[in-house]
Amino acid sequence: MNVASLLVELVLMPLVAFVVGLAMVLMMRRIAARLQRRVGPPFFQPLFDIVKLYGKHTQTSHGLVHDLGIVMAVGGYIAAETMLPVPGMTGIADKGGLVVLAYVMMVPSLGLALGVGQCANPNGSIGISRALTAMLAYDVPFIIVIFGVAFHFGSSNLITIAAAQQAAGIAGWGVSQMPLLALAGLFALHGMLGKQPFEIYVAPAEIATGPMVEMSGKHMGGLFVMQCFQLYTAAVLYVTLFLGGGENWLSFLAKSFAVLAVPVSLAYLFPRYRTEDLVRLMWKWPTMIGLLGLAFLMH
Amino acid sequence: MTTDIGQWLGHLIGQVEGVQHRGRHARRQRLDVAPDALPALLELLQGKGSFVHLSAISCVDWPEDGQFELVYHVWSYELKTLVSAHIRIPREPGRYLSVYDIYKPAAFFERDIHEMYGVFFEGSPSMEKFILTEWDGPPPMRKEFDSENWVNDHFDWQDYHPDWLNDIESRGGGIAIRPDEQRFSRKAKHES
Amino acid sequence: MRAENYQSRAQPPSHEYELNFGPNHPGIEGNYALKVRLHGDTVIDAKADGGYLHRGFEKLMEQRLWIQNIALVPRICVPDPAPMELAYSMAVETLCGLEVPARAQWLRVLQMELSRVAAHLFTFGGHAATTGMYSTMFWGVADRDLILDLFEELTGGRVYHIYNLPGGVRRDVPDGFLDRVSATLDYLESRLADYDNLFFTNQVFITRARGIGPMSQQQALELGVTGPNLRATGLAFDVRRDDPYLVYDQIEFDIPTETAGDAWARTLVRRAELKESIRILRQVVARLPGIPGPIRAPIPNPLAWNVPAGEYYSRVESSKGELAWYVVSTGGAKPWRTHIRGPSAMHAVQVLETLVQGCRLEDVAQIMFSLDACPPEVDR
Amino acid sequence: MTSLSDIPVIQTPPEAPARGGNPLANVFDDFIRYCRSRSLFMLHYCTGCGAIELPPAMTSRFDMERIGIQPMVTPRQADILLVTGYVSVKTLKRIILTYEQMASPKYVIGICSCTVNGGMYWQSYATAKKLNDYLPVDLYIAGCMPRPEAVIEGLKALRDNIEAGTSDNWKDYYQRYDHYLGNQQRLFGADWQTPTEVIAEAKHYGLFGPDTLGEHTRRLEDHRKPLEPLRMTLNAGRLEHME
Amino acid sequence: MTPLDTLYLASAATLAAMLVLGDWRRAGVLATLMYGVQLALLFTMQRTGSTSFDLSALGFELSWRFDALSWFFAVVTLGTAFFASWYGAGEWLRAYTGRRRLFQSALAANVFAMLLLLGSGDLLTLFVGWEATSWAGFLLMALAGGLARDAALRYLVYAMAGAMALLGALVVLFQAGGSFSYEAARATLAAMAPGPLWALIILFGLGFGAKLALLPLHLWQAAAYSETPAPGSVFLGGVVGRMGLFALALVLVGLIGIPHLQALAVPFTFLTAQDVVAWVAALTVVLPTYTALKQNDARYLLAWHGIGQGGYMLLGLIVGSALGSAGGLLHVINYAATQATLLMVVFGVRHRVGHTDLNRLGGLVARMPLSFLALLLGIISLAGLPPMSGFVSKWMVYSSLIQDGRPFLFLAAIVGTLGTILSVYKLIHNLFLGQLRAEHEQLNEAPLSMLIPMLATATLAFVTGVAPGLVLGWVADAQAAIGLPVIDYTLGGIASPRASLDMLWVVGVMFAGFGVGALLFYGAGGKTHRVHQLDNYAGGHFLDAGMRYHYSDNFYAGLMHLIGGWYRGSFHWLEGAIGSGLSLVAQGAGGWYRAINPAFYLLAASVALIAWVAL
Repeated sequence: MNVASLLVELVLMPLVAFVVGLAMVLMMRRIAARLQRRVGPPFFQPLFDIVKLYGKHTQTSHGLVHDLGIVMAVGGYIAAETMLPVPGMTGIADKGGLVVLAYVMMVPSLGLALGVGQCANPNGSIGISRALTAMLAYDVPFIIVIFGVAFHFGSSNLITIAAAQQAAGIAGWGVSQMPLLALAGLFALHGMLGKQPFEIYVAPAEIATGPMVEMSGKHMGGLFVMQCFQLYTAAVLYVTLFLGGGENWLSFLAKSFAVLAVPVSLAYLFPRYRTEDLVRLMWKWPTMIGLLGLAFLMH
Repeated sequence: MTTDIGQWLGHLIGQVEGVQHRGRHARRQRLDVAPDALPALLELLQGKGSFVHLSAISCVDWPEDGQFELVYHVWSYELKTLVSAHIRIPREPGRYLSVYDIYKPAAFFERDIHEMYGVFFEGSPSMEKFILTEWDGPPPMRKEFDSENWVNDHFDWQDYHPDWLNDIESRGGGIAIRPDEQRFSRKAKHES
Repeated sequence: MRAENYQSRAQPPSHEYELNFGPNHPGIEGNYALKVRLHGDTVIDAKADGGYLHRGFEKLMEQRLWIQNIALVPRICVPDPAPMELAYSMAVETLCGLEVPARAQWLRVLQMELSRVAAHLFTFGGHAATTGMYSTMFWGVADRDLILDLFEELTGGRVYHIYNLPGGVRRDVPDGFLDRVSATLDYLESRLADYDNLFFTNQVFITRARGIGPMSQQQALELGVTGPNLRATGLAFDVRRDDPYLVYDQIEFDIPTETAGDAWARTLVRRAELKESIRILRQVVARLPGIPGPIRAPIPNPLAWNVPAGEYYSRVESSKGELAWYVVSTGGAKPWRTHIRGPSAMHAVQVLETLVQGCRLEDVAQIMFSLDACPPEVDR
Repeated sequence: MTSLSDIPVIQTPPEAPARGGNPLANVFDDFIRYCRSRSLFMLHYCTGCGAIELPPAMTSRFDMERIGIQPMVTPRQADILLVTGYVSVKTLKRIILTYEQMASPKYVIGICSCTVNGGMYWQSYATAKKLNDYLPVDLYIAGCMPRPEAVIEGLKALRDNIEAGTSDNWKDYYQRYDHYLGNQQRLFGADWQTPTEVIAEAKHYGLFGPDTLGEHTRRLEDHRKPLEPLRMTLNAGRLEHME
Repeated sequence: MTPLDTLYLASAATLAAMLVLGDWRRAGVLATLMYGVQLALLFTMQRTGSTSFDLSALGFELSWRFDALSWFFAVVTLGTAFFASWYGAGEWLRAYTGRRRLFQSALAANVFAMLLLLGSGDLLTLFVGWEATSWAGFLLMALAGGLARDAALRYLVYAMAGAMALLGALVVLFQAGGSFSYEAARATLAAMAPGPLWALIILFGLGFGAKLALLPLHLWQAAAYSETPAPGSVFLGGVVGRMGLFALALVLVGLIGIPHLQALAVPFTFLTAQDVVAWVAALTVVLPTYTALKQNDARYLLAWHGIGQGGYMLLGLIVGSALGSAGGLLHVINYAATQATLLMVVFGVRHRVGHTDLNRLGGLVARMPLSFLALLLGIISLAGLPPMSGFVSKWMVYSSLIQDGRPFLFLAAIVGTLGTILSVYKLIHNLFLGQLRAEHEQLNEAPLSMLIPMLATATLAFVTGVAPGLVLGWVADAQAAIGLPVIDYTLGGIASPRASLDMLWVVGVMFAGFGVGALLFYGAGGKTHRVHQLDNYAGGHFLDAGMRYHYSDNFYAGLMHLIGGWYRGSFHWLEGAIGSGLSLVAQGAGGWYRAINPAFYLLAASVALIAWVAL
């Protein structure tokens, strides 16, 4: 691959992720609205929100770290998108692989955590402490899933993993080969999205929306952008690991939206767990299912 | 029923000095109590009479008599009767004993009366302000506090003079209040 | 805020910190505040801070005519305003010795119970939202709106009805109104199953609510708790039954109780009360057409109405608990003194402060909403 | 003293085509304004009894999200401050703090008659009578209380105003800060100070007007403890003595 | 004179100079320069070499020589000593109230002893070097007195117990092979029966593991390292524990060999010796990391992490594949840079504030921004996130575990990393973010003499993260020296078909991402306006300056509701049991040690061991 086309991919991949992410946010809000028996937001609402927030006339900042936190949060995801192969574009997925991606995906969280910390608001700090705890919770099944997939395909390279599945057809998809791991992965995905019942870290009624408490204007806009990337990354990663990755854009997007619709639909039917209940749940069911799947896989 | 409870109550309060009983209504009994006797009476009502629920403490200002009337409404879940014990205390210095050790809800009502009337209750757990924490005027519920004057001194009024009203006024109509009777709005405007 | 508050001062050298729940906080009902001192996520103690909704009702009422005050009183408790006007009217009626016609009494029951259903639906929504269960809130508030429509038809006002007058009610039911009440009740009953699935038997909600803010009966009695919160501790006390007013002694209804005394029990009691209210309403719908008569007792010219001297303590059961007015008249055109005893005056201050102590940060809002405390009743 | 008719209807001259007469110069600004009007976050703060009609307006029956309005928890994120009903003096202080913490452009809507003229609490010692003395109000929705339809109508009117660029009252707060501060001081006492630095903000964003400073702000300067942000400092002077 | 002679001479000269001139005002600068000279000597010499002098004692020849492994560890040692000494050369030394000569000498003695250990040419010199290191370490730990002395005494108990075990192992080996030389030992070990071999592994494990603070011999380390004066703590925390790893690498990998360990099964189980060591390492990763999560003192928090990171190194090493062992060894140098940075920052805060209590700090970023930057880089590296070097070495360990098909070890490693992320966020949040307390409003940035070394080590950690190939060469040589498969590396990382890593690209893309993020943030939208910390959301309330509005204590309260009980239960039980057991032994041993001639004691212990093994 020559450098020019690689550069084009590096620019295009985050851009595509953002646009698809916007649609995913819209889908999420529409699903919520339908479950709550109402109409829901207009089609361009996610875009309006982001443009409005960036277009605020006054922007309140609590200091340099507050700003840099948002830069890291958005930038980290932009970097992560280039490691996620999509149909026709692989970016630098071969330079890092699954483990690197998993860790690059933690960088935005850390950036956000730093930014929130600078705000000197206990609501934000409590939110971050809960978010990190939740990360500890859902990463255990997630790591088991990653291990299982990497072991099964003999590589932690996402391109190889996707190619192996596509070569074998639906029977070779991760979800057919490792159904238990796929299930555990779905749990972890739900936790990663931070929707109910795993939503304790934003809990408006307790900590006034936690990490977002002091975010205004483009800080908040950055978080909205980050949410687009987050939804996209989680869905696409799942599709790449278990649903054969992207053969073409149509099936790829269909699969991604379908995967995302599962946790999002469940989310609006539940209240939120308390932190320790969340951790207990994550360390119990998905972890057990994941380990069981791993046992089947390795023997 | 009334007489039963009345007799029973009469018997009960016979043990306390300075209590006058007036049964009026099946479930409403009024006691007029000497201020000294009230704590003993309430203790008796709660301890022996099953009047465990202090429904409210009301304060009534009687400036002509120079007195505050304090009314303790207690309810018995078993007898299903409300007893109101009335006492009168001098307006100055306006101090009385707290009944918090007998009825815990008293803390709220006593604090409230302290804020609104300036009656100080000795022994109440907290006489800090609660509702009027950022208020620096006199206790507002006292009869001598004139709310309207206060309002005129502290607030402006929306000056609403649409064209149609101006029209009417120019034709000699309008709101029929003589300028010296106007309590707000334009009065403030004219003065300023 | 005064400038000296911003002078830098050494902070207490402790590991505790403070959080303000409210006044601008989704975890607080209405405009109210709770200053919470925490260690980690455990509440050390909390201090209620009211007065954000203070309007000085009691002072205002001393300056207005007896009849004018009817318009003022519903504003004291916004989610459940009907019992306010009723209790005030009852006090005035007792002072004047007015006999309220039977039909008016039945109409008042109709209004009371509709208001109770609306208030409970609202409370469920609020309580669910504190646990992150927004769908229940969206449904509950929307279903409550159907009752507000009924109110609008009956009284002209969605929220504040000003339907009671001393001596009776303002309007009789319009044609076909009772059918529409029945239809709404049918709808609400059919929805209960959905609410059960979504909320009341939701395992996550039960995990969240069970054992939260527990209160023993002894403690409840000491703290002056009333209403559903008291019944959730096992004491079947209801003003409608034990200090009857209107025609509640002619109506069949049960007083649901629970024994656990926690947030979960309080919610279950309210849910059961919702069903009881529907039962009462059905009886009203069935019997109202058979009750003839005027809807108002004759009263003197309301603008020059000197209510005889006296004092009365009138009590009703609002959706939140025992609601009482102490009204003193000196025979003038205006009340000499009115004192409102809202149930939330206890629940939102002393009870809340007590229950919140030692609980978790996650549960503070839930405790407040499960007590169904209504701040304007505290602030007046 | 302001009256309703004095509430400045800011005649924003349509942004002068300063950029060399390029017809597309304002496209970007128009787009931003359009987005602003289509995405309104309102503050979740029930200041008074009118708030009881907001849940119906938000929830399934009337669904505010249809027109891009959603509730937000903290003032930082919100665009609209809905003052729902009477404001007691104690609440008014919080409302002013909240308003100053919001990010501009921000809009104030007075719902219920009480915000207009005190409503039925006109003789109450505890409630402020006229909201636009203390904050620049963009829109009043009268009624006691206005129905959800009215609330939504009002919000739609606000939306149209924003889109048309006629809802710029937030600038008035910066430009006539002295006036608002004077009214606040009259009610709360001369030593009133919020932790937000409106004057510094006005300077920072070029929103300084002729009436930003005045006798009241001078009085503020006398007693106030400046709350300048914590600058990152290196204190290089103290870094000497490197051997 | 061989280059190694020169190095030893320079090191001894440093020690001598400090003994003489230690009280001099500029002693710190002198020491730093001399460490610098040693470092320069090290870089100019060959990776392998030997001394021209041999000592003979008790009829045994003592010889010293360097190989690539020694050289690698010597670089870390001298580098850490150089930066630590620099850190303590300026303002820190002026403010230091203790005995300066003693301190400077102790540091120099440590370096010298460690060089002796690293250069050991046979098992006997290994033991001599080991003892010298232990005693020098004790000196450094104990000199602050008070708490530090108690902790150091505790350390001594462990060290002596370890020394006993070591001596026993040497005696057994000597009995079996008749020589102390490595070659003889290697041959002996290869032919040894499983029983004695197990005994030897356990004895060596106890001996060296005590210094590496392997579970369950880890209880002494946190307090002992934390209470040492700042540069000493930096040095100890950065490198001293790694001597245990060096020795384990030498013995377990170099002498016994990974294949032999794999072949050595634990009776009645399906585990091998390799699994056992790996699991000890994995538990050393997890448990101390979560103990660190509960710490409220920044120094202790870091010290506990030091223990946990030692587990990663051993874990990588014992996996034995080219990738894993390279990761383990690479982590030594990465970790040294990281931990030195972190400790320097923390002690810098201590220098300014007077304490490191995480509950009484906060908001310092506004006053100590460069320290914040150094700490930020340090925690990213410690937590093992890109782009810092800690990520590279941890990635290599993870990948080797995936390739080796060891899910549970992998899980343990990741859980350890997650715990690290949690606790380092707590560290940076409670120190630098949040509400600035009133008493810290006039605080200054750490002095330049402290800032430069901490920024330098942070930069090292960054540079080796971006281009791990710079140091992977050393690692590859070290791998070769102990007979491990050699890693195939590039400048940017690893090129292998199963797991490849190119940090140049990863970091490049990350920074491109940050750049785009920054462009989005600073380019779009209006300019930001900074506000005071009291201008903050407090539920619509006014914050006032006397209010404590900073969430710090029990930072992960929610998690602690779940696992807090485990601390009270198993962790504390374990620590209590080991602690009281050891203190009992130690009291007895201490009594013996004082009462009876140490030589006799050593002899008796050896005899007992030999009897146990031989019979």
